[in-house]
Amino acid sequence: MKYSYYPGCTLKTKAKDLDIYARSSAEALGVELVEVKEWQCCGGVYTTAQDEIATKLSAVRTLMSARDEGTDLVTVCAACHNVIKRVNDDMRNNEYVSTRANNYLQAEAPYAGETRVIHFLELLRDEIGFENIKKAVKNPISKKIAAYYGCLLLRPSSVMQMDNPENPSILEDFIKAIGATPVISAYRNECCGSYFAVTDKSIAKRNSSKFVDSSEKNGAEMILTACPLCLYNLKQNGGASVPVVYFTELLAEALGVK
Amino acid sequence: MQKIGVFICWCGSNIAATVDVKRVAEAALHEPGVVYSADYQYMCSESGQTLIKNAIKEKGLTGVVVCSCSPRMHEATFRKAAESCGLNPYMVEIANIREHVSWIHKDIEEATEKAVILMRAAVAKVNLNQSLTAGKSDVVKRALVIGGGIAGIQTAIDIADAGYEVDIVEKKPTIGGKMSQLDKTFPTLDCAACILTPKMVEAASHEKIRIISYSEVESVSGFVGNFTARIKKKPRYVNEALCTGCGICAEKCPSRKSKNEFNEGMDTRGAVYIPFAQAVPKLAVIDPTACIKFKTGKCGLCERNCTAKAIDFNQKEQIIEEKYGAIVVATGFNPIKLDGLEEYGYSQNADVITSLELERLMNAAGPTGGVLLRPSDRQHPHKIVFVQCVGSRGLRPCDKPYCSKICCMYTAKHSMLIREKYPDTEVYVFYIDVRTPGKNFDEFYRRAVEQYGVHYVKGQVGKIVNDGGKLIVHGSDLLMNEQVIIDADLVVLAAAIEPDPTAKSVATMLTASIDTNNFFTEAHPKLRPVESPTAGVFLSGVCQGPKDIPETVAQASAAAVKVVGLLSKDQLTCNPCVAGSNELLCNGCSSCEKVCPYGAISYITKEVRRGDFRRVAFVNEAVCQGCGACTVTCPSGAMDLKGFTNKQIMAEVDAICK
Amino acid sequence: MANLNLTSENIKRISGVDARKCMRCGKCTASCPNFEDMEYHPHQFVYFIENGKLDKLLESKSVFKCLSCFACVERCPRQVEPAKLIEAVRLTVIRQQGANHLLPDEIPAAIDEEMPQQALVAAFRKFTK
Amino acid sequence: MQVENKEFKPTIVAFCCNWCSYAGADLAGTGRMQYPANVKIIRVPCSCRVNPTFILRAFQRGADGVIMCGCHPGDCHYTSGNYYARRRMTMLFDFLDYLGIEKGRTRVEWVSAAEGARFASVMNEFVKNVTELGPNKRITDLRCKMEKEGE
Repeated sequence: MKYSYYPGCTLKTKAKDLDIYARSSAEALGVELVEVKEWQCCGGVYTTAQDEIATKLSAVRTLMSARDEGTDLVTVCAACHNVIKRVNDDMRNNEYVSTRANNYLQAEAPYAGETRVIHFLELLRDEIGFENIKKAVKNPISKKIAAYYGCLLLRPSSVMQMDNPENPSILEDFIKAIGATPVISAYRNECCGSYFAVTDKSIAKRNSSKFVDSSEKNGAEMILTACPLCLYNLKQNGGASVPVVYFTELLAEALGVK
Repeated sequence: MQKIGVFICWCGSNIAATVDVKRVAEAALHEPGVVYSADYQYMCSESGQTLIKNAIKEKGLTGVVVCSCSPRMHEATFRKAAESCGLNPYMVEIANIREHVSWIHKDIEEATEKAVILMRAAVAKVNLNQSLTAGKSDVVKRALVIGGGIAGIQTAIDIADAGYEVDIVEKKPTIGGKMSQLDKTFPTLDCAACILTPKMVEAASHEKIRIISYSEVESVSGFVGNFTARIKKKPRYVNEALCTGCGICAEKCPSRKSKNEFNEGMDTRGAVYIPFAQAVPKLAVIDPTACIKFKTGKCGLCERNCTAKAIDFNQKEQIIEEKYGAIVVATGFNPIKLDGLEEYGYSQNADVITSLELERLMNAAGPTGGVLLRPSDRQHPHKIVFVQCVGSRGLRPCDKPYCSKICCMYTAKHSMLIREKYPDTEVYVFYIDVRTPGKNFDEFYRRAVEQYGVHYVKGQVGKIVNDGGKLIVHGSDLLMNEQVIIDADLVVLAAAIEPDPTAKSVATMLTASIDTNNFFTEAHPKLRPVESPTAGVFLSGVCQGPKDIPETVAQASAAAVKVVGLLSKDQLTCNPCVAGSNELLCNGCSSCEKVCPYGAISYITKEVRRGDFRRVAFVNEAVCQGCGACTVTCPSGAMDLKGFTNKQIMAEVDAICK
Repeated sequence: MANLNLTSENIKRISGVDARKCMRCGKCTASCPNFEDMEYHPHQFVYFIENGKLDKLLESKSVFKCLSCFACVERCPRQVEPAKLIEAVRLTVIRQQGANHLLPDEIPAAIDEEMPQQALVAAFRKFTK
Repeated sequence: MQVENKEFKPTIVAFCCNWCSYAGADLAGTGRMQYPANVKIIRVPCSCRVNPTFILRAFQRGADGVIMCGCHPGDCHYTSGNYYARRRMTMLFDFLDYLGIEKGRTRVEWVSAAEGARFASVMNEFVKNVTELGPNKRITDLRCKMEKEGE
């Protein structure tokens, strides 16, 4: 199995763990991740404004590279995934945006949303299968783990189509696959406070701590996430006393490639 | 040559404001065959019709064109008028200059020009019209009611009381429908069972009513007055003639894991069971998916304990074929599935329930014996939140775009009953609008607020989370302009209602139409609300749109009257616009027979000329519905459709393109 | 702020959302995780925009309080999608000369060693032109 | 002779089945939904009553576009008439295209009795398309044309 792989900027600096362990786990599971050539920042956040084209172009370039390689595009950072998947949806369904983006890029073959974008979690669930991961686990993680989805993985569900936006199960199923016990906490799909970590820490504190408190009350020994900013907020602003880790790190540990 | 009169209606100002009616009348006189034209304010009125009748008599008209509203509106009126003074009704044609001209165009010049062309096309057609005589067909004096809820029961009783036989086909093992699951009914708070079960018994004991329970209509053929239905009777594995409904089998059954449908899955029942104490017919039924005997071949405890020897594991599906003159659809509704509305956490929390589940929790025959205990820990809830419009009035794929109509009232009922019985309970109702149009309805809702102190909060709930066993309800209070957070013990969702899933297949079977929400469409939204557009098919209850019990019963009786009106006739006048074959042209190729959806065409050997016997198509005019499929298929042009002949349509085309 | 071209039509064009579909249920406000920090709440945003009363929104810091978490978009039964409307208003404001809400000078004090640059990229995208 | 710069107004014949699309057209009227006056509706019991020769006749007599409307698949009042109609029209329109009557001049649409707005929008769009294609010249009987111009 071969996929184009888009790490994103944060995974090259502050969130190296998310990237490294995604690669090593993929290798252990027989999946080849080929990093997209000369990728650029995804744009960080997706803008819903109809008249913002420029901020969507870098995502389109990434999508085009994957199309030219003839492979599906795998992302692992929840933020990048949200941006790229939504831009892809625009290129598919929003004529206004796609015409302008294509005019601007002047590519040989205009891009019309041909690439399939999947998150690393979807790769694990739909392409490899949690059952097969269970079989490949060498060191079962016998812990009680609370999964934090945040908003970017799930919403808007009409575009992301990863899971039920209000009752998701993909991370819990993942937790079960690596031999751990999922703890379901309140506010697992509510916002962590996001970029307010920069401008207004009190907002980030209030939002993150709701989930952290609920998880710790429910006996979680660890918190799992797929987003570097969520991880930061839960740790720094949510005051988590239990470890907050990327899901890829735990996967690598379970597969014995950490 | 025809002598045609053209009559232009003003329809008050509906037509006359945009169409220069005088000019149309004047233009008509230049058309071939037209000998008279007139315009009048309201052609459909008594005096307008008299104008037409006088003209027919005085000018000796052989054809009439009325330029007015849609033929779907008044074609019958004008044809009747013509008939009353001796003109064949099928010599009358309508040019639709209201719906197709004056109401959609603003420019008088343009509209008048179009009206003239439509008039011209109608005149061209009438020039080729021929007198038609409708045939007759016999009426089978029996009715079929599909669905045995309160709607179906009421319709059946009313038809039966008028002296006609009725079959009720119910897919569940018992009749009674949703109403049998309700505890009390608004606005009078009578107990649902107390008013419903006597009706169920009345239906069962009525000599003209036959209840075919645990059965589904598989197919329907025929037409108004003469339908044939195939009814599939599912095996109960219990001999209906022998079973006494004593319930020993249900008591002895060792399988206890099946969800009890009657209690909305909040308790369990055996694999052999009687749906509820007042079930009609009161017979046991075996659920083969749960029965140990069916699964393993061993057990048979029920069989051994049945003193009536009614258990029959070898029972097979049965097909009943019956003829009916009329069919009533009363397929009812269900609350929607809440998978797409998980912000309310229905599947994640045992204590988030639907209103129908609450009905069972409050009912003396329910899983808690009528004591309000929440499902998770069987504790008495002290703070209850009701959420309105769950899935109603929304545009997302998980939502229904319509108002479910009954929720405001049953929620007022629930909150009132809870406050009455458990005054220590705080009740909050999140609402967007409170809709209480109905006799004594608003007074009822106000009582909940004023007398019972129910907290009505104007705003919707956005999210319900379970934080360590407490349900945290995040709602908004729009009047306070605040977000309110309530830690509730129990949350009750007023789930939208939708037509029963069988509605779609029933509609297809009956060629009755349904709307985008799968509600049956009525023949006219105001004037024919209980008839479907398909002749002989009538609508009763929620299958046509959301309704409460009083409305359902009223509509059920209205449908019954329509059925009785139909069944009281010995014969029906057929549509004379049917196909007919020109025997001289027909070569007996059988093409037409293959496309006929009604099997109206057969072949006879006929002497078409002296000594020349040939196989030619023969149309059964009582069966032909006049679709015209055969006319286009016929390679030799022998088949034509009366009232819509090739020549007539060609003439219309020519007139329009001229 | 008269030159803002902040008409309801303009907001509709930028957001692609029709505020008139709102049935005033308040589910957006009920869902908003940042309700407490807002002077005007999501349902008021929608109502103001629907009625063309936009000046109040401009004077309020509420436009910069949306987390873009899309809870209101996901849950809105009428597909009014308040977050998209708020984004359109915010963009209209920051597209003016000198109206950036976040200045580079403020950054050093706001960040720490652990903060992922994703936070900065996102904040700049949301708060500056 | 016609005035040269007179705006081209195509003649359009619409065949509507009695049960769905004719009722849909009525609903468009009841809802006061505007569509161009060029569209003239002929009522037929079912879309399957529309003989291809009617359409040929219309083009021959100078129609610039012909649209046929019926019930949605599965909703035919006569169970299956619209399926016959669909197959016949597919064949016919291909044939007409071959003759030079562009696909844009012919159309089949399913319009239910509840879709007044859709009826109006379909007609608006169809008239616009046919207007863009200009007058139909291919199989028009020239005598008809001359008669028309001579008026």
